[in-house]
Amino acid sequence: MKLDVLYFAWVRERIGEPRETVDTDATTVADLVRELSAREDRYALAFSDLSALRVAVDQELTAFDAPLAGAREVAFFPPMTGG
Amino acid sequence: MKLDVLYFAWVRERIGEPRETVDTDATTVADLVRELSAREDRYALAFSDLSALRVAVDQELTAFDAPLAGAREVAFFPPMTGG
Amino acid sequence: MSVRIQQEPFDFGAECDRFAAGRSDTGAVVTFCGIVRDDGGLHAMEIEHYPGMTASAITAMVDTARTRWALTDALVIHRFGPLGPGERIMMVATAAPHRADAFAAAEYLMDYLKSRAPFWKKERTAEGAHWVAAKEADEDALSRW
Amino acid sequence: MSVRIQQEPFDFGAECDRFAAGRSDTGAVVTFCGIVRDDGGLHAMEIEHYPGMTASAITAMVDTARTRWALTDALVIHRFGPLGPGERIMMVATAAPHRADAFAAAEYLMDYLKSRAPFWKKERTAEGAHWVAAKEADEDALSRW
Repeated sequence: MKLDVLYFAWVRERIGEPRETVDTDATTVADLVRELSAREDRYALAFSDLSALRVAVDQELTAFDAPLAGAREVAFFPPMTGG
Repeated sequence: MKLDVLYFAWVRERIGEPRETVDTDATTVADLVRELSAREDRYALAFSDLSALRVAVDQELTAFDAPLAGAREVAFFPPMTGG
Repeated sequence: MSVRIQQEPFDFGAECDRFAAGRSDTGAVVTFCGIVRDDGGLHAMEIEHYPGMTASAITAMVDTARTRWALTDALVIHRFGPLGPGERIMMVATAAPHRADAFAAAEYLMDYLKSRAPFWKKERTAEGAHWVAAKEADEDALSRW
Repeated sequence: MSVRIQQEPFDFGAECDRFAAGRSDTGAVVTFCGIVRDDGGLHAMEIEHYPGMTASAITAMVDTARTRWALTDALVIHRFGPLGPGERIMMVATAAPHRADAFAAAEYLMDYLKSRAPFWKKERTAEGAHWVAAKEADEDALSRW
């Protein structure tokens, strides 16, 4: 399955790019995180503390155990600081 | 003692004038109310339910048992409805 | 800090803009505007006030708000006299480093203006004129402060 | 109801004026303006956002506010991109027949915008640039709703 994976704020800076397309069989967000973290240190570093991260699947906030079936876009970012 | 007595909103309408000067020996607001109520029906009517009235002495909200010693201005009015 | 009691209209947009201008010590501005609401059949409203007491009573409310919350500024404008449906009656604005203080102070000022500032509203409808009764909910709102 | 996400500045006064105009069904308008605060030494701020998600996330917040409070209108404007000290970041406006609803909805929208809309602030000072950390107090503020 091809997924667009997006990164924002310091997650983007640590990974070094704002988005990429990933070919993956991950069934949950957590699976995808493990897969990416195993790839290269910059991912492992960005994902080292999941409690400091938030995730959206298809532009809806969700949890790290959310399934990826049918998903097209996954975004990782720190807690929001708008307003 | 000479007191300026002011009336607002429906108290003013029932009494029929916005202000008057009263020569009185009343020692509290309640004394003054009794004295005015004894004078004429329009006062007795306006003051018939003190729970529906508020009073200010020298432009500060106070209670009906407040003393009048040194006071120059007493105002009677219904509960406020600003904002 | 500014308190204005006036018969003439005020320019809500211009007041908001001026109030929020040039404030690098302020992170949050809250404004409130009260409008003559037409529940159906309101022809006109008349606001009476107690000129000698109004400004000083409101200034005391603003002073209390300043002791309770970290405010960088506050503004109250309240009109009196005749007003038509849709007209702007009054406004409050508060500025603070943080939004919680600006919101709390604006709500505090509104609650006290409603029930403790010497204004009285008279409404004129097809059935005649009547003085607006104070609402128990407005009196109750004071208890939270 | 209107949600606008934009890089360019907005005119807070003109937005307030327009929002409060022509409303005889509305008794209360509350507005909030967020300003870049200079706590000393802030050179610039940069706001990043998630374009595909921002407007829909905020629209969902506004829709929820409309189910919880009797609103006649609501407006959210939020900027992204570079901002200097004193610049206006965002605004919220709510209109309702009664003030309690307008205040509650404005505070609700602010609390959710702070912690659930996909914006991230980066501050630049003489010491360098850093991402603003989310505050526990902002997360805690959501629990009251």
